[in-house]
Amino acid sequence: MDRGGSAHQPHRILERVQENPKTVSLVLEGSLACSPGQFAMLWLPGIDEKPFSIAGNDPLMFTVSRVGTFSAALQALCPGETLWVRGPFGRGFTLAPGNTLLVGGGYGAAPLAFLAAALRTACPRAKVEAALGARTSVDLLFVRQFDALGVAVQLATEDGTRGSAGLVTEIVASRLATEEFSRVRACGPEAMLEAVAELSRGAGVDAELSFEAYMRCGVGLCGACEHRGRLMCLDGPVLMMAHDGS
Amino acid sequence: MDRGGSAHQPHRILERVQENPKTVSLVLEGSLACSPGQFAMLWLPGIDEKPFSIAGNDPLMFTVSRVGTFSAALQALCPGETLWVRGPFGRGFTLAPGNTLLVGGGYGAAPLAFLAAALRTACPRAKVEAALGARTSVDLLFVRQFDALGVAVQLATEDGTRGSAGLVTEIVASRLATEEFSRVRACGPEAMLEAVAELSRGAGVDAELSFEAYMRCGVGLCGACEHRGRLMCLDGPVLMMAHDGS
Amino acid sequence: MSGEPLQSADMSCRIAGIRLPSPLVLASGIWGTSPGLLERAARSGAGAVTAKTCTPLPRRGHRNPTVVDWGHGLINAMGLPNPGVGEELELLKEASRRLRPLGVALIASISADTAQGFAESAALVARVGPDMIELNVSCPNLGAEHGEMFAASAAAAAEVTARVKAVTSLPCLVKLSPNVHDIAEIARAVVDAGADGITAINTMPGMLIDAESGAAVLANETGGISGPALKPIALRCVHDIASVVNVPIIGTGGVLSGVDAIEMLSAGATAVGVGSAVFYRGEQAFSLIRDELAAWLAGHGCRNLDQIRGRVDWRRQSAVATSLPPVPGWDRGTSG
Amino acid sequence: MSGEPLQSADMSCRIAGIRLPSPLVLASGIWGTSPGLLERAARSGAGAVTAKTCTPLPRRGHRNPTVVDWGHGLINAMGLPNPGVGEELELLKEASRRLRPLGVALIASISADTAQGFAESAALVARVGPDMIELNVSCPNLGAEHGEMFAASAAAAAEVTARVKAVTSLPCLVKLSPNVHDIAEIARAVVDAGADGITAINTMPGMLIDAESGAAVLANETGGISGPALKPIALRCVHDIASVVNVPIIGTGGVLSGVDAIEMLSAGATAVGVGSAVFYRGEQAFSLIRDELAAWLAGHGCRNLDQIRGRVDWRRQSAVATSLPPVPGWDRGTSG
Ligand SMILES: Cc1cc2nc3c(=O)[nH]c(=O)nc-3n(C[C@H](O)[C@H](O)[C@H](O)COP(=O)(O)OP(=O)(O)OC[C@H]3O[C@@H](n4cnc5c(N)ncnc54)[C@H](O)[C@@H]3O)c2cc1C
Ligand SMILES: Cc1cc2nc3c(=O)[nH]c(=O)nc-3n(C[C@H](O)[C@H](O)[C@H](O)COP(=O)(O)OP(=O)(O)OC[C@H]3O[C@@H](n4cnc5c(N)ncnc54)[C@H](O)[C@@H]3O)c2cc1C
Ligand SMILES: Cc1cc2nc3c(=O)[nH]c(=O)nc-3n(C[C@H](O)[C@H](O)[C@H](O)COP(=O)(O)O)c2cc1C
Ligand SMILES: Cc1cc2nc3c(=O)[nH]c(=O)nc-3n(C[C@H](O)[C@H](O)[C@H](O)COP(=O)(O)O)c2cc1C
Ligand code: FES
Ligand code: FES
Repeated sequence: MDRGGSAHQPHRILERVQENPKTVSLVLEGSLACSPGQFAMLWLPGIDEKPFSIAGNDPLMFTVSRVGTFSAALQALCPGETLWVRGPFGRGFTLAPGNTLLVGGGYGAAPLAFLAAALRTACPRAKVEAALGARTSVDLLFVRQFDALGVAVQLATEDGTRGSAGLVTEIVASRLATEEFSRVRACGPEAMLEAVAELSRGAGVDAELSFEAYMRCGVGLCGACEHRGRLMCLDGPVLMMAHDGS
Repeated sequence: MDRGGSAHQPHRILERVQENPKTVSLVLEGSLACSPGQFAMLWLPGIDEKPFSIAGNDPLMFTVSRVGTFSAALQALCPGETLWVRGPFGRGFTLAPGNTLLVGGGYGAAPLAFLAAALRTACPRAKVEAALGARTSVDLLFVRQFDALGVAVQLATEDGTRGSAGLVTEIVASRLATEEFSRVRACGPEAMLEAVAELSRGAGVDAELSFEAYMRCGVGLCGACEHRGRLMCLDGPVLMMAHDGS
Repeated sequence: MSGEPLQSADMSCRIAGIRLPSPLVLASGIWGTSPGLLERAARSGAGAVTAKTCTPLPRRGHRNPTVVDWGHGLINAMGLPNPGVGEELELLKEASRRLRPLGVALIASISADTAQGFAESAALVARVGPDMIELNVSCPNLGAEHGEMFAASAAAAAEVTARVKAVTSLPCLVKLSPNVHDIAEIARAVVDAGADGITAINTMPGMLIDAESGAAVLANETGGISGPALKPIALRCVHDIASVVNVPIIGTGGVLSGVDAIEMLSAGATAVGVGSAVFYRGEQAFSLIRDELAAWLAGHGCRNLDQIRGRVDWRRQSAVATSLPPVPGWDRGTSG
Repeated sequence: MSGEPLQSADMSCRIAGIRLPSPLVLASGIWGTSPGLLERAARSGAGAVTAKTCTPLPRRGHRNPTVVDWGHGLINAMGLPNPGVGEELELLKEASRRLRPLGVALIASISADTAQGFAESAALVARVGPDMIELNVSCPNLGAEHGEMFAASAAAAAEVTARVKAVTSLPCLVKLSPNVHDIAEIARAVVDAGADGITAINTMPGMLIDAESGAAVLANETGGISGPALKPIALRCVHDIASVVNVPIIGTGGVLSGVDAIEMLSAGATAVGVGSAVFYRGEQAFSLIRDELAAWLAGHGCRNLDQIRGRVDWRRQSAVATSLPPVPGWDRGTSG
């Protein structure tokens, strides 16, 4: 019953990796017991505190895309500086055997790379493939990481600068049509998730989708993150499609 | 750093053993991780809370001699009723190899029987002997228990009704004179402890003596139990004679 | 303790004539932001659910961090984010519709910066069907011009109560703060002014500091302590209040388990508020606590909650007979 | 954090002109019942030690149970057992003799049920050589005719302070209770009345109930909460007080580690009271906390405690330059 305190822990930044022009990964000193798909609240004293997917847990890593004030402040951190982490929170992806298609859009690729690594250990015989989408070539993330894990990657860019031209969901449709996959795991913009949900339902595969929401407490109390009746910080951020049809 | 709560735990009384006309042992449901010589605070809601040596820890057992109000209330408890226990507290006896003489007066025999059993397990090759004293034959306690553990027992009663006539300290003097013992462990009235300390010093053996004191908090804060500069609930109740000469 | 549940106890209780099928009450500010979440608490074991406090105008609340678990409790400074009483009416209407078939009571919670503001909100809220209205005169996060001032003064708290009672016939609960010298005095004043019950307690003001940065952890610097650390303060407040007033108390603060609920009832509460437990025990908090409570009552041969309520005081006046199975030891007095 | 102590920091501080070699102060009521125990705390790392509060006449205190660890803190209702001010003089005389060679300050603690009683005890105590006198106007265990009433009223607390200051030139600390609506107001009143420092805080009133028996656990029913659960309340009180007065504060409540001490100093304390830590960390509590504090300071390149004191407020007025190594992140403002 005693969870111990989950108050902010300071972590020194070991490495700052510029993944692409608007995305930076921060590799931190220390680790965090958690599962892929869970998130943590990142705090910069005097600035703000917001949720970020855990992109790796040993060492702890987060991947931040520049959107507004807070993501910019995070990206401005340098090795040796400190980032405060509260978590992990929420429900992550299930690690289940069976061939799995990972579908990532934008920085959604980060938790999926973490998931791919975890699946490699937990279910070594499962075939794991990734389909990643972005607007343009430079926006694609973690392609090398998936390669290094032996995960075949199919790419889609809206402007056709890399991989197939168009949306990642087109890849998903064709991969699911092969009937090789029994599971889909997706993280990315809401529109992409909706499309993936639809395709998974059609193909009758088990899908888990990671959603974003506006978060305050991060621990299931305040109600700020409610999304279609679910608290995304408690019931999510990963929702099982099979059960709720979203 | 987190000790967890040591607040009173209710224990159902399994057995009430009349050890002699003024002494009762209460055998409780449940166990308590502790070492011989440590004590617990026993509470009866609405009556009082006082310290008692732990006479056995699995099942938990206390041996109570009737002195005044509270000990009488404890003795009036019946199997099925509840006793509240807070603890364990204090420093118990060291479990060290080497031939050991146990010296008990009155209900001091109770923690020594617990110690004898623990020594049997921890230091199976050590010779353990017990010298027990009381005013008269019926007051002697736990003789059978020592026997059952294979611990040779020498008895002394002031009126000579059992064992040698006189004080237990006379037995101690003669046993120490054999130079067979390197350790003495004693529990009983203060006068007895003083005499045992003196004899042990003379014989140059390591002695640990369990003292009583008036206790309030039981956890080393309030100062009520101070005895020659030591807090008997924190530094004691078992004091090493070698270091402090008491 | 180890006895098998021979007969299950009646867990219902009554507050101001309203029947609660279970004594567990969802505390305001937890899950109270939508009809769906209120229904969820109701379905998982709450006997009444309290909506998030609403104010006359919408409030965005404070910046993050707003809630932190510091190891022995939570601390929060949400700053009363809410859509304002206007939108709240829709929420209450829908919640009321969903809860009615479940037999679970709905408590609206209102706050304002004047007694008149309380009365206006109460009048609006009363029309959309809640079973009770809770007057949150004790939110510690709003600065001196607001909130806290009412719960800190017997006269101010009484005025709020009287103004609200004048505009509605719905039962009114007044939610008190532990951050006063004598909570019993405030309780007496609001009951004299017409309060039908007391909710005690709101959070206790505190502060966390991050050693590394030297910063206050909450964006608002100070916040309100809830959870385990609050329990002994809440038990003391409930006991103090129960000693001076005769209205039902929703004992709230640090109740995480069935045993905690027994303690709160023993202190004199009629029902038991549950908030932070949702963090400590997860979404099943209500069903877990309800089942533990039921098992405890059955294991101790209790048929209903009246056999538990206020036990601390029965014991003191130990001549008073109780229908509880005698507790070994304590009734022996000092004669031995 | 992981840096090796390059240079050890100066851990001394000053309260009302008295130098403390370490900021750790043994809190009243813990180990303060004999010269030997006071010396023990001094030798193990305290920079000042406070004797147990004494009253004009001897008191036996309450029946047991008097102290209980409830999992997130302690609760106690000792009832101020003490031998009375007459015998206390001997204790203080001997303690003063033993502490002088160690350079550790001795704080006498007194309580009484009238302002005049405080003044009489202060006059007696002042003759036997303590470095300071602490006025315990906040003990919560004595019923309404005594103690608590002073700390609950700005006027009463100020009167006690003024009466004592009139009879002695020794520095006077006033020990405040968290169980008031506005502790800063009380602090301002006693400082206006001449207090040379504030000790904050005493314990927070609470109650434990034993579910099994339905009895209050403490023989006195209610008691004072100390230890971990008290820390955020203490930090908030110290910060509130530091915002309105300019005298040193002995920040007391839930300090168990060097990091806790850093937090208390950051809130605005000049020195740090240590009480329940003796339970949580054993007899080496003082040396452990002192060494952790020293390591933290050295690891963060701090040369003295001034670099830590009140950091929370420096941060708020973030234009103020500090000599601390810049804390990464927070000084970026919102332009990022
Ligand atoms: C569970 C969860 C996991 C998350 N994981 C990550 C993660 O791994 N990496 C990551 O970078 N972020 C992640 N986020 C988002 C992150 O929490 C912030 O919301 C994000 O960094 C934006 O914050 P900001 O202060 O920089 O921008 P804001 O100040 O919030 O936004 C600035 C402006 O950008 C606009 N804006 C905000 N969001 C978007 C958007 N998505 N698209 C277009 N415009 C937008 C706003 O309208 C606003 O005007 C996650 C969120 C959740 C709930
Ligand atoms: C560490 C420790 C361990 C202890 N272990 C045990 C134990 O295992 N078993 C056990 O029975 N007790 C033990 N005691 C003693 C126990 O705590 C009580 O003090 C004892 O039971 C007497 O309490 P009472 O309320 O019955 O008598 P009280 O009401 O305290 O005493 C009644 C009367 O008896 C007199 N009296 C008190 N003590 C004695 C005495 N020793 N000899 C003669 N007269 C006395 C008093 O003067 C008083 O007038 C231990 C005490 C300590 C400190
Ligand atoms: C995140 C959070 C938000 C809260 N919001 C409100 C609120 O809006 N109105 C209110 O009266 N109490 C509010 N409270 C106080 C709770 O209703 C409750 O009184 C307090 O948390 C103590 O109970 P607990 O220990 O069970 O959480 C809030 C508490 C928390 C933790
Ligand atoms: C057992 C005990 C006895 C106490 N006795 C006194 C006392 O006599 N006078 C006093 O001013 N404070 C007394 N206090 C309060 C402490 O001095 C201190 O203010 C409080 O415990 C908070 O600090 P802590 O959390 O470090 O213990 C006592 C506290 C405890 C735990
Ligand atoms: S952020 Fe999800 S409930 Fe508060
Ligand atoms: S009983 Fe030993 S210090 Fe309190």
